[in-house]
Amino acid sequence: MVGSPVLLIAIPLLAAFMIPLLGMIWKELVRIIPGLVLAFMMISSASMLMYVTNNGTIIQTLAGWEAPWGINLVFSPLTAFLATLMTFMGFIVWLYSYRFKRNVDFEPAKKYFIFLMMLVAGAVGIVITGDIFNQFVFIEITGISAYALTAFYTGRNSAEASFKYLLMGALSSSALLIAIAIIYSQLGTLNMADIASKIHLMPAGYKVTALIFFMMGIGIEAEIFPLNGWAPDAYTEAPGPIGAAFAGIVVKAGVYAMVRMVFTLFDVSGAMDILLTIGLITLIVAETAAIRQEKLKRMLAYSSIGQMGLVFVAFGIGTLEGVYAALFLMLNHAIIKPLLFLSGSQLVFNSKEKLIKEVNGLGKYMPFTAVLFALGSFAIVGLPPFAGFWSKLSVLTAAANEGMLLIIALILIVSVIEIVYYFRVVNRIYFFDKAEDLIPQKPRVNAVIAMSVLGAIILIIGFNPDVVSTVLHNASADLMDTPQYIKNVLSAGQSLTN
Amino acid sequence: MELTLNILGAIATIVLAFIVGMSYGGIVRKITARIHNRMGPPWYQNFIDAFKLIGKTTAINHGIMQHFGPAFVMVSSIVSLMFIPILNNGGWFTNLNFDGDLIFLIYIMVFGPLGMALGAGQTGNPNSAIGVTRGLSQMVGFEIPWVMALVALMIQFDTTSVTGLMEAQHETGRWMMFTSPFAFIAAVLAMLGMFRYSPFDIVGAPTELASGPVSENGGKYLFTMMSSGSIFAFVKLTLYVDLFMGGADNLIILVLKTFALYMVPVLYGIVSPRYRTEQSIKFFWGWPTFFGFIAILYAVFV
Amino acid sequence: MINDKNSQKIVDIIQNWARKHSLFVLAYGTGCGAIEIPPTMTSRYDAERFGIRGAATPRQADVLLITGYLTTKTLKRVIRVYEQMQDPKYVIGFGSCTINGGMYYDSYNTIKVLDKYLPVDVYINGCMPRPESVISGFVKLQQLIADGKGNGAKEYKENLESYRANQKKIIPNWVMPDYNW
Amino acid sequence: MIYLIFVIFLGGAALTWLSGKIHPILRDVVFLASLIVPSVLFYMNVEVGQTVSFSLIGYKLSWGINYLGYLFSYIVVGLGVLAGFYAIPAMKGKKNLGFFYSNFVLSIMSMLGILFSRDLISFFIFWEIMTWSSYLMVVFQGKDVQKVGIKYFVFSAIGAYAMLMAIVIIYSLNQSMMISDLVSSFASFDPTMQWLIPILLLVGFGVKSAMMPLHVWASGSYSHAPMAYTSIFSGALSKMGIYGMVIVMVSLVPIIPEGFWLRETIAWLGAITAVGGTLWAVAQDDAKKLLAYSSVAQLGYIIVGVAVGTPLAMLAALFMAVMHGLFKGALFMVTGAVERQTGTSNFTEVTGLIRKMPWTFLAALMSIIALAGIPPLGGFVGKWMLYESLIGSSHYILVIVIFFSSTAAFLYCYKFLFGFFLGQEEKEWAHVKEAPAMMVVPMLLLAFGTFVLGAFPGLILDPINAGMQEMGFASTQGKYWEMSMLFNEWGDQIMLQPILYAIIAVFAFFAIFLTIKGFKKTRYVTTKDISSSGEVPLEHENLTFSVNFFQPFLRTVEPLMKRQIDKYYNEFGRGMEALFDFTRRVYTGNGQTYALYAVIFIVILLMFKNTLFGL
Amino acid sequence: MENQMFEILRYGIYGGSISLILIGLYAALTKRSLIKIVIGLSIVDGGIHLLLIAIGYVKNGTAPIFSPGFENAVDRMVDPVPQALVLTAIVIGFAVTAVALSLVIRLYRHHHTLEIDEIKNLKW
Repeated sequence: MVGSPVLLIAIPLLAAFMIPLLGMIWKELVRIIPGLVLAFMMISSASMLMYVTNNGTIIQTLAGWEAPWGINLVFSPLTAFLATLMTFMGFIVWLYSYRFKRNVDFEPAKKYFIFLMMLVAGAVGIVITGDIFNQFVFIEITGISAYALTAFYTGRNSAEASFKYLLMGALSSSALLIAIAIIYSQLGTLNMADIASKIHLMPAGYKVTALIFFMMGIGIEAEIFPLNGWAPDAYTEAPGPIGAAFAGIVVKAGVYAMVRMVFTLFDVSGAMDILLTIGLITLIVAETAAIRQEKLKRMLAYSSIGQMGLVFVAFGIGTLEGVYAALFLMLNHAIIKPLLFLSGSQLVFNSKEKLIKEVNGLGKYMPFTAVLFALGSFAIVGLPPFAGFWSKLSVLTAAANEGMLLIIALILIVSVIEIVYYFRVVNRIYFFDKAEDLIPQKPRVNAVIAMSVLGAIILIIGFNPDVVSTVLHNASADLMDTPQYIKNVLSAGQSLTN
Repeated sequence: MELTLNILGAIATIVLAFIVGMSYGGIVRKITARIHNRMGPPWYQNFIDAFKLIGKTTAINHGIMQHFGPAFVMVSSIVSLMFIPILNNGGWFTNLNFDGDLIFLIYIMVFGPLGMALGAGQTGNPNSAIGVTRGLSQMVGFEIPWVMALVALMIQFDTTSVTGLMEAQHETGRWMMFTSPFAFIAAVLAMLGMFRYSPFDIVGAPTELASGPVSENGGKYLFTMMSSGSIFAFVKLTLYVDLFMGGADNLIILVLKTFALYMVPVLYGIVSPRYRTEQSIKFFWGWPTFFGFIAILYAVFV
Repeated sequence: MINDKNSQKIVDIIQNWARKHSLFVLAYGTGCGAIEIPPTMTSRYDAERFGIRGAATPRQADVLLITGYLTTKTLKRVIRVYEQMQDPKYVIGFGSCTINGGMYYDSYNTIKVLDKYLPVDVYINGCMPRPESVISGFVKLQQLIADGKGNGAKEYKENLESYRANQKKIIPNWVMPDYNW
Repeated sequence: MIYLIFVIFLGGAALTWLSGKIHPILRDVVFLASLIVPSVLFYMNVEVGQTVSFSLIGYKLSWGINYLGYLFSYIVVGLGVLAGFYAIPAMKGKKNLGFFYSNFVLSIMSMLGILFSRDLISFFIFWEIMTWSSYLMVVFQGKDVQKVGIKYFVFSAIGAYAMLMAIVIIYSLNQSMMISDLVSSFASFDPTMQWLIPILLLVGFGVKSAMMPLHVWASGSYSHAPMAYTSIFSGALSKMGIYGMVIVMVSLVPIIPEGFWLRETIAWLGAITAVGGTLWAVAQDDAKKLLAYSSVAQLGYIIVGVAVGTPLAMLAALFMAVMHGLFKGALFMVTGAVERQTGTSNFTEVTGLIRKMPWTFLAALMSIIALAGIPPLGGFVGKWMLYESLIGSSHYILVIVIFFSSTAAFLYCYKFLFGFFLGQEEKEWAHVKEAPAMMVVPMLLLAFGTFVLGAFPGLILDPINAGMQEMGFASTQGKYWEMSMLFNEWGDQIMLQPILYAIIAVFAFFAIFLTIKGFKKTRYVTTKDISSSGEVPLEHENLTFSVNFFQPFLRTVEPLMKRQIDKYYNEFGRGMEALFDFTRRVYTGNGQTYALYAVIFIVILLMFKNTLFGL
Repeated sequence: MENQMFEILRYGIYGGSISLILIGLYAALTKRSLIKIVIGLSIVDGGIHLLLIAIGYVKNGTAPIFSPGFENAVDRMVDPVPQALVLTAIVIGFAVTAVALSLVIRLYRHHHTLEIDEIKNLKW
């Protein structure tokens, strides 16, 4: 075991603020330090994941305050899994954007990496914290860095996208605060485990109202249907790797927060069905919108939203299998969608409008990127033997075991739509003639490595899904087992003092 | 020894079919002439024609398919002849007829037109190809009522074997044209097309297509075509007689029955103008098919 | 056996008998004489009783019937048709025009003497010859065949060069495949 | 050993691709080796009934082959290897060949994998690999990709997802993915599921076997893939649909109460497919399209046989499946050879190749005779059994429909032969040469296969019998004809030599007669030397009759062909796209609207919280 | 009486804060100017902060500081947690507002307008 949970938050935040200073020493450090930090985080969380898998949950209290009073960090199989995933994706994004633009100036690079660090730190914080207000703070950290990264390019559209994101984000934080206020006024505690153990004391009306505000607040981050207006814009206008980071890191944190709320904190019976319904609506609306898109990244963004809808459908099934399937989907989506964003943004790198039709015929000129994009497309629509198939299969079996035939049919119909728009792009890449005036961009070595790592993972999971099944099983069992969670936190059985 | 006898029998059958078929052709020419108020050629005119065609000293062909096309046609005629019972009690003309069934016959009968079509195709003469397309189209027309009639029989007597059908006919003691009249009507209407007399002679339409598929064939090729056509006519007539008219106990009855049946398309043809391809297909898919359908219903429910 | 002269003779006799009684006529309606063919073939005169029958294409035909005058333009076609016919083959010149030009004796674009271009076996005189004379012409041809004297084709083959020379005189742009035999 | 086969296939596919970067000849060798080595290993070492089991994320999976699969493997492997040999000269000079060949290997592997799958998960996985590898082949040449390729893949996806839905339902009911478990416990499912599962599975298999409302992808895809691949695409890959259908029809449908209606529906769909495919084939001017529609029609016959499901009908269907693999494979190869040598496959352009490409013509002729079902070649045996089984099982109208279609098939059969090989020998094609031996030999072998099976159908009927026995049919070994209540004169003989002998004897006699008679005076003349009213056709004058070939016939059947299901699908697709375009306008682009959505969202939830959250 | 007054006051503060939230929301949803939207959001924030403080308030409360002479004041201490929360929230709100305003400036530079209806390049 390397490191401890608190370091996962502290080090990147520290690094984020140290970057400008270090940059004064040697400019290259601005690029290198984040990589080292992210690599450390990745290794650390992976090692802790292994530890957790074998030895059970790690609870770390901060500043010596015991569980209900102080802030604690929970490193359970679920959070460890997500933290590992996020830090890994953060590392990949760093690797890809090591020299994002060949002649990017020092200043933008500095800002970029500061915010990237904060983004990862915030997202990891959302996942591993055990305190709802703390979670709120991390959501805001993530949010602010995400607004800034969305507006990274100085074009007019990126500012517009960022403003929309910010508008929604502000509403989200308001809603979260209101929910926190309600809970605190009723239960007088902010610790998740404590809330979970006392939630039955809360009057039903307050409880549901708080849940609704939470749902809205986190739903904006988690891109559920009526609240996701910002998402396509932000994905489209943010730099390619940031789109990947959104899909692989931010949204996953949002989804985690949502399901933790619904599964652990609140014992509201109808919440699952709401989740299911919202997920289904999100899935259908987003996928049907994606089929008519003209911009590549916007299409990927809608697809990403749709996948999140599918994740919520899987969670909404409410059984252990459903949760397992949802986590599997999250894992796959966190691998595949970043791959698509990275390779996709590489494909449209030199085009002005970033339109789908501008990728025509690039398969010949950018063979590696194109192959990886095709691989990602094959995987995300769920073609065996690639990773996406197994998660889709587990969602479907989970739904079938609950007898939800209509939902299965809807998911499959939507999958057909998905196939249509992904294969349109793949066809264009390979079988159309390239536009005359477009100069293909040669991907740099680090980008190639970043993408091929993701591609390799897709193949590995695809050919042998068993490599992740233990972790996923532990994680899903962890999410479903609320009493165990309460017991772990409140008794702080294996707490680590630091 | 048995094999030799079999082969002799087969040869006898072929000779019989040839003679009868050719004579029928001549007689038809005679009858047509009489209806036209002419003297007409002698009844053996076709033999003379055939002999003359063999006697042609030169022959041309456009390639291997045209060369072998007539042989294909001959295969169809003779092989189907081998599989059809000529007489009720077999005898000399038994050949292979206990092995034959109707589906096989339907298909082997197509072998000839296909061979002819290939030969005609190779000549490169557009008239031939047009004739072939017309012939094939028309075939799609008349095969439907014909097969419906046959299926009706098969349903009624639970067998697809020709000999089986004949035995069944013997047991009932009544000709099938009476026991299953609708099938007979459908089959006879289909026969009009099968013999390609007017109004269904669009295939060879002499003034229009210059005799259609055979327009490049002369001499020995035309001879082979002609004699196989005659044999084929005999085959078809015998098959009809076997199926619908109780077969024949001896050659004289066979000749009488086939001749009587033959007069149907001939007489119908002499007084008819010519149909276009569409018209003839539509004709066959109209009443004949309706009768075929009735025949099947009749066979299923009665 | 085939080489045996006597038997060959017998075969010839039989074959000639058959040829005589089965004449497939390709009536090439070159001129006004074509109008006389229908009455010849139909009920009134009924040429079919002699085994005479229309043929649709030169490949099947035995007799080429040149009905009337032959323009220089048609000559090429007629030669072509004649050459496409299979041996043994016969030509009947029909009407005065084929003998000496008839009423077109001074026309600039008809040929006058058919014999210079094709080996005519039988001429039928008249302008027009009535069906009776047509039939008598056919009967004459039948006699010739029976006697083994219908050798027009052989003659044509033997004297091909002179025939060709005559033909080429009339037909300036000679783009024809060579005679196959 | 079973693993080894698939590992070699996979590795071969990868190596083929990689070695293509080094040297083309190395690539070809690797390609052939990766086809042949596993095939040899398969036939040498794998026996029927030998299985391996393993488990993957909780699903128990099992691989092994049974007799039915063994039968189909003949088609897959045989056709695959021959088409592999054919592909090398046929594809010479094209781009991306490494991609093509490795996809080819993957395709063969996936088909073999389907046959090896004893559980639904690996069945589905191999099915999907087959789908996308064939999809990549369809779009390989890059023409009309968006239209044809997407159509193919969408229909495949609809089929595959229908199948996937059935699979997860089965799993939820059975908690097992094994096919044998499904078969044994199917009777205990409730009737709704008993109906739903086979229908969903049949939709899946129906797409691949181009059954009526799901066939619209077939013509485009078959004609757009490279011909070297289409021969296995149509010959073997479509048979996978038949394979699945056989399993469903034999193992599941008899258990369904009133399952009779399902059988009848499928049989009628098959028959309509046959008729529609035939009529459209007649209307085509392009050889590839013609053969594509013809494949649809032929698969229709097979579906009819499978759906009717009496022992004789099943025998007929399986026999026809094998035959179709042989002759359609050969015909697509012929088309590919002609296209390679002339650059086009349009009947209105190519004519008179018979003397230029005699061996190709021979292959085409034999295959066409087999396709038309004319004795003595193999196609006849299948049709014969099919008719007898239909009559024997009282499907009288069906017989007529099938018969109509197979009679109309003569039209396009003739069109194929005439269009390419017969007719005028135009000057334009004077330079055309015979295709290389490596292309000609595979198609001649296939064509000769139809001949052998026509004379000795027992060769393939025995394996079929083994497969059917395994599925629970009574053994029919050695008494195939007796199975027909209608016709059993041939007793226990399983050869059709009398027909063959008679035909050969007569043909030989007359062929000799025609050749010897006046041998010296028989001449060959060019196709310009025709009786065209004395006119001499000039070299440049095109006398070929190939446009509007069957116009009168088509005019007659026009009312039947007007109802083109493709149009309805297109309408539907356009309608859906318009709808999606409308719905995506909820994303107005105005940040305030999004904020308003959020407020509306929360207001609605708050207003209806009692109902929604079940308070 | 005093209690009643306190309760009335308390609900008054609740009501006030909620009306602040609604006013801010109204501004954010209906005003077309970007600046006004940002102001509206700030008002919403302010309302929420007020609400949080009001939740934590205890009648006659003292500061939650243990200092000499006030050891027994635990019952009367106002809840410190909401105050801490509000402090944090204010900081966050400030940061968000700052980012928002900087974005507004940039949008104005590009579009030369603050009308949110005009800024719809990204849609559908």
